[in-house]
Amino acid sequence: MSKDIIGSVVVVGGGIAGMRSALDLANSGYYVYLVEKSSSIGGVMSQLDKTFPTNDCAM
Amino acid sequence: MFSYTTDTNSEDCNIIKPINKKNVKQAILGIRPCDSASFGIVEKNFDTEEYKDPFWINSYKATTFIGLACDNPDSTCFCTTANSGPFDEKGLDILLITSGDSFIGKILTEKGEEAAKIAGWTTEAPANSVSAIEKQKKEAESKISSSISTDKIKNKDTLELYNASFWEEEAFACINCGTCAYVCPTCWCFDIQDEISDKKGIRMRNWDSCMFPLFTLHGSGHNPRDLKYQRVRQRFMHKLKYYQDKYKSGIQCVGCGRCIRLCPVNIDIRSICDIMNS
Amino acid sequence: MVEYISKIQKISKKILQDGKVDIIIGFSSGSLPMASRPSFIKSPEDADKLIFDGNCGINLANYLAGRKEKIGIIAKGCDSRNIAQLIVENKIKREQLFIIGVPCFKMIDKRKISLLFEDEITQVTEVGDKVIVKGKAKEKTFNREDLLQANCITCTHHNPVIYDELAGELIKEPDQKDGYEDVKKIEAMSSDKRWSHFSEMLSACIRCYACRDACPLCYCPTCFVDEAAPQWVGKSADNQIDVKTFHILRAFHCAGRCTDCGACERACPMSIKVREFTRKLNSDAMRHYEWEAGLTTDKRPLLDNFRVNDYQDFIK
Amino acid sequence: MGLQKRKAIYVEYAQAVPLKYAIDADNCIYFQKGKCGACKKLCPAEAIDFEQKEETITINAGAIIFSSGFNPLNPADLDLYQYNDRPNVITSMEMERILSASGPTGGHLVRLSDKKEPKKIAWLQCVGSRDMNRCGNLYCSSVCCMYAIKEAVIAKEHSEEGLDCAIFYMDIRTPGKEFEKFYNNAKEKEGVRFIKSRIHSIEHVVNTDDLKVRYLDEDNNLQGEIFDMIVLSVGMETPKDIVKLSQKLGIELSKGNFCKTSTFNPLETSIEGILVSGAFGGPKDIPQSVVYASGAACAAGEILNSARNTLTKTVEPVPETNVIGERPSIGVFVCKCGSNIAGVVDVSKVVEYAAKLPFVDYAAENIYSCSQDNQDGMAQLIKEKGLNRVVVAACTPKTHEPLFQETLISAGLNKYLFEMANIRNHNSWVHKDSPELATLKAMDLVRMAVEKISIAKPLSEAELEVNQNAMIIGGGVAGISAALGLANQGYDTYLIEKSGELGGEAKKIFKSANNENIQKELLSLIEAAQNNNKLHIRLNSSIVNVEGFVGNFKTVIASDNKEESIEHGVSVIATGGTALKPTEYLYGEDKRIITSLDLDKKFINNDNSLKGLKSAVFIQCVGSREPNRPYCSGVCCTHSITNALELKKINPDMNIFILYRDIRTYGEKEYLYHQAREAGIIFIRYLASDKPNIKIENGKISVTVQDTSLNQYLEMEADLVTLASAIVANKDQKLAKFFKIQVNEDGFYIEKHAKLGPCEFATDGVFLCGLAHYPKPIDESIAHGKGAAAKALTLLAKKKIRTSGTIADVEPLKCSSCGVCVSICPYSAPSFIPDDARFFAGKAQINPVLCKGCGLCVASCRSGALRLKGFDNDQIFAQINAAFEEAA
Repeated sequence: MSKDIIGSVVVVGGGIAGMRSALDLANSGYYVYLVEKSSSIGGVMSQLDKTFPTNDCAM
Repeated sequence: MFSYTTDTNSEDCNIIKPINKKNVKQAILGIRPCDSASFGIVEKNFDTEEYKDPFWINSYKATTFIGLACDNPDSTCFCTTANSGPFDEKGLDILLITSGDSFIGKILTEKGEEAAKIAGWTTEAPANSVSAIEKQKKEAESKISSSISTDKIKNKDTLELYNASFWEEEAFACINCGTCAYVCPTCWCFDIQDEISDKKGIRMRNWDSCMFPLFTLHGSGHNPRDLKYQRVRQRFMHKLKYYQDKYKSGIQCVGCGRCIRLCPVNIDIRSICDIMNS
Repeated sequence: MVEYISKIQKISKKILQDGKVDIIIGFSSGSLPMASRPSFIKSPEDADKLIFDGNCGINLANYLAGRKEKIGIIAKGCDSRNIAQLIVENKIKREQLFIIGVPCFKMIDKRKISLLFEDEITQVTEVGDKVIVKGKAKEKTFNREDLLQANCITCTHHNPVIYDELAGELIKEPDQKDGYEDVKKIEAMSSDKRWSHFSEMLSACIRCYACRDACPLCYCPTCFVDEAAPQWVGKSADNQIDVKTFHILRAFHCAGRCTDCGACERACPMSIKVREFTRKLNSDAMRHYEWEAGLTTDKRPLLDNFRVNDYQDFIK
Repeated sequence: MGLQKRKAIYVEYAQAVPLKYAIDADNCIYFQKGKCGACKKLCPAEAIDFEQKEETITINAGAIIFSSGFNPLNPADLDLYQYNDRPNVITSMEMERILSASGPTGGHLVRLSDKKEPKKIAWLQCVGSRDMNRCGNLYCSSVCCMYAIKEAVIAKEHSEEGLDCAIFYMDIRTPGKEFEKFYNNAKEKEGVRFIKSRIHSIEHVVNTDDLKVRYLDEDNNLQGEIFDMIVLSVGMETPKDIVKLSQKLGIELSKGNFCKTSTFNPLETSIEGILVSGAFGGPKDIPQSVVYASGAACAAGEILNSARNTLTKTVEPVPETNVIGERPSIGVFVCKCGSNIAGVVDVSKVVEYAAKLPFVDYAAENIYSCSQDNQDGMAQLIKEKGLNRVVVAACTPKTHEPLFQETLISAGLNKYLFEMANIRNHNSWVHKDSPELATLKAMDLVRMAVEKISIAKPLSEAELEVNQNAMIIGGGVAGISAALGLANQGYDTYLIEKSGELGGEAKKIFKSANNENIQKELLSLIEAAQNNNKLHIRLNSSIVNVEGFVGNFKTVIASDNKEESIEHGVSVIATGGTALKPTEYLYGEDKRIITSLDLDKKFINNDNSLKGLKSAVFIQCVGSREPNRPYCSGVCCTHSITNALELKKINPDMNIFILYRDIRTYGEKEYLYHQAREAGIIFIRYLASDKPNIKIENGKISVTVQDTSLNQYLEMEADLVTLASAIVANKDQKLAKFFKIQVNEDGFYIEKHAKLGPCEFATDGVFLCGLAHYPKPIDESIAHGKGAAAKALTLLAKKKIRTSGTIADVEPLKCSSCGVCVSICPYSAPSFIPDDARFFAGKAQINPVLCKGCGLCVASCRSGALRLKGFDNDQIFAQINAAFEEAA
């Protein structure tokens, strides 16, 4: 691999998928930019009530 | 002995106060002479020059002891060689002696006299009673088939006895159940314990026994009498040796024989005494 | 019986001589009638002191826990079951033991004799199925059958379950029947009735813990009743709740481990039927899990393992 | 969202991260008219900056992951549903908000027109999905069936007097793990009505706010039913701006405007270095999004491996303050959880009460204790006030304890000096009708927590090295993908396969739903594995024994009568599944009756016998969705349709019947279903209670089935009958025991968390992917394999891990050496101290690394020698005693 590889990743979208990717990357040694267009992360899941089947609060 | 409250709303919260025990006058009727003889021994622990235990003394003083002489001692009785006898009068206020269908009462103290008055025991004894009683006493004493000898123990070296090899073997069968101490009239050891239920607490005295591992357990977790034989040794050394050495008034035993009869594994104070004395 | 004694003495002498064991744990004659005494014998010469009769009800397994030497031990059915239990529970090693098995012809309850014989007993002799009792003034002959220890009557394991040598012929065990009639009677009571029954029974307890001390299962370095921090139960005999707590909790600690050897009841100076608790748990162990304690050294005790198809209806 | 008006200054949602206000320029008077500015004058922190302008920042990065998500379809344009005109027609997202305790109605189920509790609610499925005519979205949004069922069940729970819930559907699509069970439960136990239908129209019932649903039932009769409320189960759409952006970047999109991916590269866009996860790659539910997200992280890592750890920094740990010997100084934080707690409990009263409790030196309330702001504030307070113990009265420690413990660590406090009082789940949620008593109970719970924590001691955690090797068990596509994911990032990876070759079940499949040649693609995947020098393949191998634990496994494998011991830090279970061998429909009695995989084999071998076929029948759900195997195998509908279309390619005149219960071509596989119908393939729905019947007479096979829409029995002749047989797990109890992992009723392994932990096990250091988890197609298996690799990698990357401090501990003086703990522990944590040890020989000891703190040994120790650190007897007793005191 060439030397100019940059050890950072841009993750577009701060929903459950974006957050998960960002966390996994950060935990394995990459610098992550998490880009979200709204004023907070969380996405659609944070607006849900409970999730099946554990009835955990989605928030 | 004491009571207290843990209710934080009370002014007396956590203040220990003696329980006001009204020592109502009471009588023990039919106590055996060996048992009453034991009070003289127990007294040495609760009523001394240096220390007087008010709880024990007050209760003792309020009690009148009306004894019943033994005409048919058991084969395990050895009172005559242990501070007492079937017609022993020590510690009694009245001694009752069976005479046919009635009892003859020998009044021994002022307390006894008062009790007899209250009980309405006013009939005079027959004239020949004194000699009859003496005869009856001789007869009873002659029925005592067991004896112990403790004369040599007194002069033996304490450490030598303590370190003797027989303890482990003699103690083998013991299960540390403490029955011997529970039934012994001369065992005086106790434990002090706080018990709280809801917010009411009492500090009370419980029976305790040197047979229990907990008896000498230190706060550190160390136990100087951790092993069974050490505890068995303590019991017999205390009764037959240490007591003799300390109070110079014989052994701490009245020969009632209960521990022999009730021990579930047949540890017999008579044989231990024999070994110690030999 | 006499044959047992000579056989026990012979085996003991031999294994002591051969150095197979350091000590023999057995019974010697006591100083009173019906008071056979647990003793240990160290030299072959002393093996003659060993006896065996209907007064050897004490469970000798109680003397094994934690011993380090090589031990020969006389074992009745219940003793052997408790030995097996102790091996499983890591208290003694099988290799340490030479078990002299004694098929048990049931033990005598000396309290029963005392109740039936007014005089002070001076001598008791067992002859076949009769027991001759002598007092100072009189003599009486009883049927042995009428004097048995309660647990021996319902016992179904008279033969030792593990042994190295037998001191007598194995005997025929009674047919396995559901012998928990006593338990069923108590189970049939209403809970109020049962509670008052137990309350009355335990009111005599003086908290001497002789039942615990006589029990071969009770080997904890510190019993829960002796624990100071936390103090699980109060110490005085006055508090009946604490008395019940002790008895019921102790029974639970014996669940799936008790062999119904009767040591507890035998030791109780107040004649409390403490076996009523352990019997209930034994009957549950049998009913729900087909389990009897101390029959094998290959399996972990009942409550140590979980099988998916275990009875668990009590979990609500 | 339209349920409530949002002010011009707003917080996105109650628990937003970061919890900062933003200005909505479209609604702000200042931005619109240039006047006002009141906020700027009032803000004490001078945080309002009207001059803030959009900035453009250039970021140089090695890779991009697109997880731009979806928009719920706006049903406003679909006149039929009257969404704009009738307040009681709402979307499913709005329903979520109504059901949510922090939603606009505070969790009370009411309809919007008159705030009355509804008695009847209808859910209309496929609004904006599977609908070419009205909105152009032919694809299936995958998640709507499941969420509608969930909403119906929860709505029933919310309702005080019985609520009638009806779901109007075309096909119920519940192919996810445990989904079918939930559906059956809703239908059979909860009494949710499922009506197979097509919606004709919605009519307003005059003089009421009620609505009449007019629909065509299965027999094509027009029916009508009145409801109080209608919920539109709206589908997913890629946001318009993302579509535009993709086009600008050149990211190829699918027919449905999702990111185009391939079966064997499900995480890659058409542009190298740009990866995709979440719903941008096609409609997905939460666990799938999580799987793809971790998978994408792995794929990015594979690209950037040489630059790993070049830009990251390690956080300096805050030194821990020694509090031993200090007087307890407790801080109590009572959380309002928005209105979740404060709506019931008088929080300020609880705070006032807490402040008076012994050792409490500080008490305060928070709106959301878990928000970043409050976390920072809490850390600050701990330092300022010198607090040495913290109680948070809020929600459940199950989800939030770690968060608060982190806060303690950042303030230099041992994290075990923390206690939570659950005044939400255990209190405000269950006692919402008696607020006064609930407030008292909150006080009780706080007092108990304070008593417990005041005698807590700091606990220490053991640290251990993580062995840097990985082991993957199972060499199917999931296993190979996981192995490559790890090997490509530089870790020595052992791939253990029990058969003689890699590839697993994929070896037997002909074509993917995207018409790709599986065997060709599979071969290159296997070659990539074989050519990777970090990847060590062991064929014909089985696991003999596993010892050890997270970070330090030691596995003995046997291959060709040779045993090998491998040390590894992580394990991935990819043991796969197999096709069920059917026991019905005369399978095995005639070679014309075959399974789907048998048919694939014929395709792969270019079998001539297929050319002469005149009619073919496919029977779906063979062994799936049955009483003894109640789950849906997920792949069979698509598989049969793919194969049916292949047959049509061979002979366009062939009569093909697919006998099904529900067609479950979820996501963009719906296009395939559409294509199949256009190609003249006939779909006949049958009921589980009246399954098709096969006869062979005079050498001819005939299949009889009751067509539910015609309500009559049809008999068809078949030259070939293909049975879509179920996928069954390769249930391996031995492996489960080795790794201390659990298997569910259906034989599939149970993951750590159904939603958020699909790639991991509850046992640390063990990961899960592929069919061993649940039936899934190849693309999902590959993503799952990569996902598991990503999770395993985060553990390997740490190099060292810490164990929990709440573990069992032995007091050797009390131990009676009975061995119950040793035999009872499922994690092998207790053992005996060796006989030759100087102290406490023969007593029990606990290996802190293995101990999970479950407490089994503690409970079973007769001698009372075991205790659970952090749950000591005195702490529990303090709590119990406190419980019986009365709140003043």
